[in-house]
Amino acid sequence: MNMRGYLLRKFIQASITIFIVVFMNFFLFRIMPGDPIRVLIRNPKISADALERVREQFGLNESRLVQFWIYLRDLFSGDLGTSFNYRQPVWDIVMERVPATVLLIGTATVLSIIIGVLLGVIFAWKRGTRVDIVGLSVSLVLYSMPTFWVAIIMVMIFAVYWQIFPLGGMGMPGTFYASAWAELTSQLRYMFLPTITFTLILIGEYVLIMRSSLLEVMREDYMLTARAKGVNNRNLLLKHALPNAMLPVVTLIAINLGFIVGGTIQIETVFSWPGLGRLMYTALTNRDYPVLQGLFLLITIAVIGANFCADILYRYLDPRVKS
Amino acid sequence: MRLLEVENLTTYYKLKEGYVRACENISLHLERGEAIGLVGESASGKTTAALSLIKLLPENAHVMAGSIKIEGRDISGATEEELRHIRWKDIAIIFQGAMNALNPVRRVGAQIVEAVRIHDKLSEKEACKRTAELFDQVEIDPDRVREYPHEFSGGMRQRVMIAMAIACNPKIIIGDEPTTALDVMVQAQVLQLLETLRREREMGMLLITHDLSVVGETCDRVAVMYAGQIVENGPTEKVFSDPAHPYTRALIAAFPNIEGERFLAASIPGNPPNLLAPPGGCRFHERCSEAYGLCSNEVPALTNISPGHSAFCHLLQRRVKV
Amino acid sequence: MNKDFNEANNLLSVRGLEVHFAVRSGFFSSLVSRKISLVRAVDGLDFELKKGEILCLAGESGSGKTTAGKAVLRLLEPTGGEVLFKGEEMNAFSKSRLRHFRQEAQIIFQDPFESLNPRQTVFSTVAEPLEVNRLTRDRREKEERVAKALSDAGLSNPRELFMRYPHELSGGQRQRLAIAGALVLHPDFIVADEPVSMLDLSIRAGILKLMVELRDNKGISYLFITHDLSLAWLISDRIAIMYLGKIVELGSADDVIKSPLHPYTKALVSVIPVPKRVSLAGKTLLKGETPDPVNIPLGCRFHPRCPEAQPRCSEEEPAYREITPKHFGACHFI
Amino acid sequence: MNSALVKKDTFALWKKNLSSFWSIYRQNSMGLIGMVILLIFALMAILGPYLVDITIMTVDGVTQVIHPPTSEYWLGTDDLGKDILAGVIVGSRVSLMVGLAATAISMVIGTVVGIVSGFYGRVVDALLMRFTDVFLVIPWLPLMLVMAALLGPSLGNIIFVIGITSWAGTARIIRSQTLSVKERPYVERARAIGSGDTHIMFYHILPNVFPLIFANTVLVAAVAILSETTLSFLGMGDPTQVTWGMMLHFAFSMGAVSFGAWWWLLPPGICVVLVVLSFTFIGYALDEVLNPKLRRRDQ
Amino acid sequence: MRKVNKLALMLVILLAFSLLIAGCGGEEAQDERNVLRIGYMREIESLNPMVIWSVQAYEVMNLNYNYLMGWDEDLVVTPKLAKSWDVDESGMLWTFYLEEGVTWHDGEPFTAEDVKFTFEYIRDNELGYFYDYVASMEEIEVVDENTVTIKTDEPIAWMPQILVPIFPKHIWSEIDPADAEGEFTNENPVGTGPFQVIEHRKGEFTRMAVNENYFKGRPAIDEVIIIIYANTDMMVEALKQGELDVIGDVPGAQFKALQEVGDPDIVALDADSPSFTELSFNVWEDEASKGNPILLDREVRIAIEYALDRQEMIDVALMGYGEVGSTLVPPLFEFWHLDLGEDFRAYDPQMAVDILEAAGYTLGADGIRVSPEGDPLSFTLLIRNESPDNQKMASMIKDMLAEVGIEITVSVIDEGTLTDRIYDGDFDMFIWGWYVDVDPSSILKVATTDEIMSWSDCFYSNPVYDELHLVQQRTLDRDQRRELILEMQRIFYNDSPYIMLSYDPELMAYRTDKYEGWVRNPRTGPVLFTNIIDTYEELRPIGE
Repeated sequence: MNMRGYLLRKFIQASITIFIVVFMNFFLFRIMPGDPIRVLIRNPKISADALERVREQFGLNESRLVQFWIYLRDLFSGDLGTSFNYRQPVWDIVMERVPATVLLIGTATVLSIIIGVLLGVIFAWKRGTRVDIVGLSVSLVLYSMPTFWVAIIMVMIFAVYWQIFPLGGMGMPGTFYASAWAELTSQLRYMFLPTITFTLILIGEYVLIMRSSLLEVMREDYMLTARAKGVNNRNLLLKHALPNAMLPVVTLIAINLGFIVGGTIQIETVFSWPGLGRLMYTALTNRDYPVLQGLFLLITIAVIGANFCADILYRYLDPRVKS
Repeated sequence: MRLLEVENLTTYYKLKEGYVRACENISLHLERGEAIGLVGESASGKTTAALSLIKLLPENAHVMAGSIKIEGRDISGATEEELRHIRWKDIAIIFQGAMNALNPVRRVGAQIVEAVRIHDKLSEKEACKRTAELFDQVEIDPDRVREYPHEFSGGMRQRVMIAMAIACNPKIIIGDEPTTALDVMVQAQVLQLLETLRREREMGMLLITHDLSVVGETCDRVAVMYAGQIVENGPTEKVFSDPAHPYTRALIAAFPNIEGERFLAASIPGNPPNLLAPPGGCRFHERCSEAYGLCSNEVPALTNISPGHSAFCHLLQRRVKV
Repeated sequence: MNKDFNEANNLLSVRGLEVHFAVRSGFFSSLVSRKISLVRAVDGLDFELKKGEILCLAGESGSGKTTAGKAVLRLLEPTGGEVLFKGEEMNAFSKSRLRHFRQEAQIIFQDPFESLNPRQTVFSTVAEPLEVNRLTRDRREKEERVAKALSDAGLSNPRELFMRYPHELSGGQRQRLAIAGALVLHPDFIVADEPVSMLDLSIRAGILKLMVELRDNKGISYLFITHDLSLAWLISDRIAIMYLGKIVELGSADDVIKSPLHPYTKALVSVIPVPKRVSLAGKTLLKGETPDPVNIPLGCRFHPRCPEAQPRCSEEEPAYREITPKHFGACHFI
Repeated sequence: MNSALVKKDTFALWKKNLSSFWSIYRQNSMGLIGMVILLIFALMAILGPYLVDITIMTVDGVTQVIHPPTSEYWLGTDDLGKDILAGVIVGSRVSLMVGLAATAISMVIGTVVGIVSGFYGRVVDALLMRFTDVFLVIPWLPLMLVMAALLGPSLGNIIFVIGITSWAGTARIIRSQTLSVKERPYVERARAIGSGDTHIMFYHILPNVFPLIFANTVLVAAVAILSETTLSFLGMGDPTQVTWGMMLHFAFSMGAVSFGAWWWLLPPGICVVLVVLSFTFIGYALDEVLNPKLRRRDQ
Repeated sequence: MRKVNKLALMLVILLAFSLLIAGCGGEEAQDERNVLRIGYMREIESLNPMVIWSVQAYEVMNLNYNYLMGWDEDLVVTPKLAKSWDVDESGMLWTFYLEEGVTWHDGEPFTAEDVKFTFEYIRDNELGYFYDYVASMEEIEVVDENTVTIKTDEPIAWMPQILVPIFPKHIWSEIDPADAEGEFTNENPVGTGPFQVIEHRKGEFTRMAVNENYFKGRPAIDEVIIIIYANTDMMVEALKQGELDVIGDVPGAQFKALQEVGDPDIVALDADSPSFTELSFNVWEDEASKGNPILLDREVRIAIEYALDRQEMIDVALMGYGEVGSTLVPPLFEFWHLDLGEDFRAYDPQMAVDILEAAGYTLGADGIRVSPEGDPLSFTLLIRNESPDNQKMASMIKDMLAEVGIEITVSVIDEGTLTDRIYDGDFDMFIWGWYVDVDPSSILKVATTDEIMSWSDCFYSNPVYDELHLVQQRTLDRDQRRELILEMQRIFYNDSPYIMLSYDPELMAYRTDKYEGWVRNPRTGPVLFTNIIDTYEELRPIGE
């Protein structure tokens, strides 16, 4: 199949997935117990007129099918609804939080992939040795730890006991910095604990996948061919083993995004990091359904988009997929 | 000076249960331009023997003994780095399943260029030129160097493997079941190509196969392996026409021959022995219809039947004595 | 067409059998791309199988021989043509008739490592056909029949094998087990799909002998599928050579091997391996490989590779006809 | 031999299978460690009520609130003066129960979807897989949080939510295995002897994908327990139940960190890590035992 | 080996880098300004006063805008934007004399027109919570630039206290009333208050800069920042480490820790708050009620009160902070609060048993009492998922009532569901709380018959109580009114539709090493987060 057909197919698949998610997203929120109006209006003393006005404002007076249609129509025009809590468009609220989360996720993901892949390669290369056994065990332990718990322990050690890093947040609001450098180091100090925690959480899986993937690849016949050709160890690894062994890692990175989003909720909650995860958490505690709905949809679309990109990347990396 | 001389090569695999005696006391020699076939059924140790030559064995394999000389130079004690230079430059290998033997994510041309540039100090451009020439020699369109392995058919892939194998003008080529998965027609094509190239370049070839006919078509001499040991070794014609070892005889008899009679030969009873604990004496004695007392007690010694034709069998001793 | 054969004597008559399928593609990609490529795996097959006969379908990979074998057993739905089993039109088989047909006709596969469920014991492998077809409820009878089938397949001490797993058996034993699994239903027709090609030479003969014995003793007919012409010659009564979904030559084993008519057969025969020192020079080597059955050449489908091809070959498809008595071929120039 | 003997032999066979499995499994030290840890926790869960005085779980006055470990309370007390050790032991029951029940739901859905999808292929497959994709790409924690928030905090809901959101991976794996098993000649053989679809799925496909299901179950169990902990921590748990996640939730929201109450934060967390780790270890070991491809080549 | 060494090297570099970052902590410039940093747990949902409801959002509004009046520490009304006021004989015409020379943050002068506009805008559009305060204003007239008269439709007891901030006419008149209660964000609020919001990041922080021209004199503080924390631990730690100056909303456990650690620079303030937590029964005598009818029996409710050791509950669930509750008006409002004295039903389980026995509720075989009709005393207690404290209380209530033979099933649901069930009359009992206005009128109103299906959540109905409520609303004399209000509390307590579990504390903590002048108002109340902003005005850096 040619590239265009492939892209089209993947695109259609992604679109169908998104549609199912939109559908689920709509109806899931309609099965919630309690009248959303009650949540919306904290003041139970409200005139019938005003109640009706709000109902209309949020389109809750229509039948479900009509509501779904309106929902779809609004979605296409980029309208994700109005927050119950902030009384502002969900889109604006969400977009305000995107940079903080992207910064955190981006740094942690890149760090964990680089370190994880590197360690995975080393452990695979040294399989059976003490380095490998210790490394593997540590990776499995990291992989088994609840994210929030690690975060709490990190705070306890580094921010409460030793006090060498700030407790949380993205910086102390209203602080004047002597120089740009001071501002940068201050920013880095605030970023350090959440990023490192997140990296630690993510790293385990990359190590495990990379290690087992590489071990499998090293058993392949073409590795024997390469050795028979007299390729030295470095090139054996870099040119022959890695391009093949990276393939599952690429898939994992995309699939993992969903997991990473779950991680941000926990990390941001513990570290008071003002990103999407914390927004989701507060929206949950506030029962701010439009925000939850919007966030959930946007995050899911982002993950689906990332998977779509991974598919394309995969196709680029693995020529076999083309046929 | 012989191109290749192998003496008493012994390789075991280490398992939790003990050693698998995969290949024991293999002695072979190869002259320039000569082709020798190493024939044996599955798990007879033939591939282990071949891979032992350039130490491309799995980690749990151990070469226990033996010497390997290429043009008189002993390489059995060579370091990994020294071996790296011997590989492909002196001894190249064509593997069995060409699909898996080529790296699926790299272009075939690049894989050949790589081999060339490791051993011959050539520029990228020169190496590419050489690759194109090689493709021409193995009768593939040189434009296809930019394709990936999966875009080739089985026969074509095997040709690519051959092109790669001869890229550095090796002195010896080891063919490990190079035609096994191929159709008869393609097999014949590939064998013919190999034959032509070998003669042109005067390479020595060690052809490993389970298929007697392949040996008949390409090899000057043949060594028959059974249960990790060579049981018979001699010129192809002699071995085929006058097999000395009962195993060789049974094997040849079992081969359907359209030039012979339409008749189903008896199969060899029993199964090959477990190499973790091979039977004492002659390893074939349990399945041998001619075995007698001595066979189960004593390892048969090498008996020369005629110049260059020898076998390990007590019966021969008796025959010679008689 | 074949007046010599009495229909009633034929266990199986195949006329114009066709198996075409669209290139495997997902449901969604079929929505996207309109181009459907058709694989004409079997493209008009005619042959008969007499009772107690061994007929060999021989050919290279891609010739459609395995597909033909499965289509005959209705493991694949044919897209055209008709198959008569014991004179009955199989397309008209009712569900219950088809179920009964499953007992009459069996298949043995190439790879005894793959064709046996690794998690089934010997007993349950052989007993399964009885259970599936509800042939016997009685445990004792079932055991009897299983044991009988195993010993018929040449496995001694069958009861001791009952609780073994396939991986505990040797290659030859496994293939015998597979045969026992077929025999237990007392079939009179077996499709043997490359039954020995995965086995070592030293074991093959035993299996082949068993099959011939079963023919001799129980009157089982075989459709024997193989790529190995020497094997075909050794075991079968008649041989059909297939190329790209069609039979190009059919005749008695000796006729086909010793005096081939079709250029393709000639080439194949010339490369049949023999256990002696031979020169490759004397062989007729065809150029290239069998083309993809998606793009079957026009005219004679063999013409692009045929050493004797004439202009006519690329235009007109040769008829399949009787050339010498009971020896059929499809070529303009024979 | 009579039929009773075959029956007896079947038992012997089971024993043989089990012991051959065990003889391979035993060599895997990781798997052994995992199994030992899990056994300890299972014992703890079963014997919990006999080991500790559960009444300690009821409120115990103000004097010993958030108290570091003492000889009486080995792991100290929480903000209600409850004994943390008792909490950890009692919590093991619910945590394990939730994990296992959710895993059971997940495995049943995953297996059925995987086998049906792989076996029937075509439109059925395409539709089921699209659905599976949705559950595979949807960020699971947000989905679980949203569902838990909508359904309300109860143990049943938590189990349901975890089960319903975690089957997709299993379905994928089972499907691909089914696809490969389906193409094996023995399935074709089964057809040739006249077996129907259901028979083939139950007798040929299921037993051959079972090892994978088994190994996967263990890994899903690990995820399920982690999920329970996380959901509870984020306040979606059933506050009337004692689980490790709820303990951590209360610890965190009641200020254990600023208290420096490590005895309150560490034990439940370590228990979670150990149980999850034991499942992961066992899963890893099973994968190696049941998936011969990973075993080192003999020759 | 080489690879491992490389790895070790990398780790060392990484470690060095992190230490470098860690060490750079002191680089921040010494801030010359006086910044007051406040830590809080709950978000400021909006800057638009028309849609806000939370105490923290009110705090921001109160700093940004002013009311006409304020209160002193005894909750006596004091002047603010209105420097004085008077009322005519009828008690329905009020005249407010405004401060002169007051300007808005944007420099525009503040006049009587703004006051008139604000009240009318809210009255005519029924906006927000403010509507209640202006609903009864019939006519508002501007006498001159600094004088405004308000005519009400009846005498209103709480009148000088109009809890409505004054908005600038020149800005709000441009705003569509529909937007005012909708998506208007009020990003740069212009008011007359001592501070003005300059940066608002939802869920993160709100920065406010001092109003240099504040009419009551420029506060000593240059900037106020309210920082929102996602968890209490972090907030408490930040206070301890000096990053914050004051925190509110501190959970009991942490508060206790702050108290016990005894940092000399930190004051942990256990203040009274105007709120209480109650156990509310379904006493709706209507067929539509889905509650357990046994609870309509006052004896049962009273027995339950005797059976509950509320001190124990407070000790455990609230870490001992809080006070056992009694009447609807918390003691924070000393003047209005009724002290029950001997009449208070203190913990006495034996008394509970006696009452139940006397009323014919005998012990069943399974330890649960049975009503004369044969129904078990088995009730469902609904708890909000949002409140862990309530959950703890619930489990204690369950245990305590089990002692006297009453079975409780605790069911945790979320607020939305609870609200729905209340309005459906589908409950036996639940725990929730109220926040009480400075004037007791509104909390007393909750229990009137008119409020069933509106504010009322126990569906209490007593004509005597209803009548008293109407009378007190019109009684302008403070002492007279007090008598009426005390009587209302007594009646309500006697009928016991609520069991007041606790008067909740407001737990805060502040540092004393940077600023002084923390003002508690009311006298026993907290320093921040009341409607009174004295602290911000009084606070000054130590040594200045």
